[in-house]
Amino acid sequence: MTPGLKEIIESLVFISLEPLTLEKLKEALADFPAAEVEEALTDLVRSYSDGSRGIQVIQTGGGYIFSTRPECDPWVRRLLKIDRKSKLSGAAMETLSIIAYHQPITSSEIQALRGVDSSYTLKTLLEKRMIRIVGRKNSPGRPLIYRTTDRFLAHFGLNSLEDLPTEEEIARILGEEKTSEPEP
Amino acid sequence: MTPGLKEIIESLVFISLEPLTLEKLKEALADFPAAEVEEALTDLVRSYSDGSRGIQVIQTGGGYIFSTRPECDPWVRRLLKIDRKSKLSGAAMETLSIIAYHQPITSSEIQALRGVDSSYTLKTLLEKRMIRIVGRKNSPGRPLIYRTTDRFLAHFGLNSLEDLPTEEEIARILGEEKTSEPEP
Amino acid sequence: MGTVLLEDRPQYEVRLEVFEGPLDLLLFLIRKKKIDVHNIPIAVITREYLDCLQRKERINLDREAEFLLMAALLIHIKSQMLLPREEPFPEEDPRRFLVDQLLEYQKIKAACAILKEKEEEQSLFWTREGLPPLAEAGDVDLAEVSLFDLAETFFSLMKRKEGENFRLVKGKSVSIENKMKEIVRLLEEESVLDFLEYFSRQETLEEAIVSFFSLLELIKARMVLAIQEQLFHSIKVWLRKDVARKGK
Repeated sequence: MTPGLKEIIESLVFISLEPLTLEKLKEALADFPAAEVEEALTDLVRSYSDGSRGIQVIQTGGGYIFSTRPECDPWVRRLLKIDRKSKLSGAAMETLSIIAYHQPITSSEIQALRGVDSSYTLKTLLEKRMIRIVGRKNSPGRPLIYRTTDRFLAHFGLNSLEDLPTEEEIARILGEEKTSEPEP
Repeated sequence: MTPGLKEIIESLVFISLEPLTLEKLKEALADFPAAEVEEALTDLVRSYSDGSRGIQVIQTGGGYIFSTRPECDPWVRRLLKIDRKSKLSGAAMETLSIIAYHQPITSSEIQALRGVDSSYTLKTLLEKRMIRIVGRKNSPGRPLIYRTTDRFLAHFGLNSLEDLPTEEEIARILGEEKTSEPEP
Repeated sequence: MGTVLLEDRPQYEVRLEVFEGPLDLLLFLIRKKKIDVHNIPIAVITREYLDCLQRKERINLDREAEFLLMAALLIHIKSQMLLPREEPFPEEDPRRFLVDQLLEYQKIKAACAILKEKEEEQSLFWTREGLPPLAEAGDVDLAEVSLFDLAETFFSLMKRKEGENFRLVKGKSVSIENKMKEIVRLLEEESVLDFLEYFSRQETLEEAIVSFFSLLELIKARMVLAIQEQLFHSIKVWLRKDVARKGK
């Protein structure tokens, strides 16, 4: 079934990563009369505005985008939180990788390797039970020392820390250790 | 106006960039009975499937996600200024199929099945997040082992590994090939 | 239609590049000759296969070494088959391994054909790669991670550290002990050391990491005093007075 103009516009507003301007819309729909495009767009916005839907088309930043209905916010927020819990941020990855390869390690050693303060990330990793505190170091300030947990091993499918990929393996996979460079 | 369960689910599927699993959905909607959540979800999928819309909810990669309707593809591509969605190479397809059917599998097992060194292809597939390293094999050299990801499933519109082509489908293809002339 | 033409012309050209590997080429020849995979006339298929290789002016060893390997295997099987035997194939058919490999590869190729169609269908479905602004945009930083990511993160972090002047040099290993001695010696000579500067002066990544841990060891052993004045700023290292005295 050929889609109507309103449905095509719906798909375009949906796929657009920034507010879709009327201009851009008309450009993509050059095979339709401009007046019809405008009419179908108005139609689309109206069909979403009766409040019977979980999403809506709104006009913002000079264009049109889909957004969730504000009334759904509590659940949207909860889902995003769950999502965030199950994933690691880039910072968490960096910190976790340092702990994995250098344990036991203190917070300031991690900081020195990353070049940034990592206390927030450490807290997150502790909450996710990927790392644990195993004691204090016998050095000035007696800083806490961290290790990865069994949960960390399970998460990455490892039996022991010795199973971590070595630098050579990663280099080989990434193709950085070229043994014979083909001549151009 | 308080949104209904179906509308809430609509908003949750909408903000998910990766297929939203039923599990996660239920977790976010823990205040509703699980059976009702499932029912409302089915309802939502159905309400988008009558072809009267430019977007739809599809089940793929182990969860639910919004996508544009296939019929809108020409205009979507024009808006995004993309000639063609990038496809996997023949080598990538072979390697990926081998991993899909034989996982968990090591790099040398893949090589034995393909008859060609596949390290470059593995790298590409890792970068595309179609496969991942899941640990090491308990065999001499303790080689790394690979598995396919949910992203792989979604790329082919599969919902789970059980949706992979079956023995029967494969036999049918082979039967057809036997009766027709080969093509390199 | 083009395939019919192929059959009519014995001297058609087979371009190695169109095949994914030797198994792919073998399967093509087997189908062309309408041969039963379970009972391959090895002499015939070996000749066909070698013809294909010989027609090529130059074998690119980087990409096509596996084709030669298969040629060697075929010739080996052929010679095995020719050996005089008391009974036909008393133990095992020398073709057995190759046949199994071909059968499995054939299945994979068929699965690929089906998956290719699915990929084609799926390419018409567009999902979003990011959320438009507004709404409850989450952390863009978030990513699902694998073991590979973890390891890659670590090693690229190490490489990024203090610029690109690190080279991966093999065969030179440095011990923490030696590094510690070197640092102490430098401190005796210059009294203060800018550690980040020293760190980035290290020739190899390994050395840099070792020097870092050597410093930690020295601090732990209370032999040196290290102070980082501000976050991101350099670390200044001094020899502790008692140690310095002992050294003299």
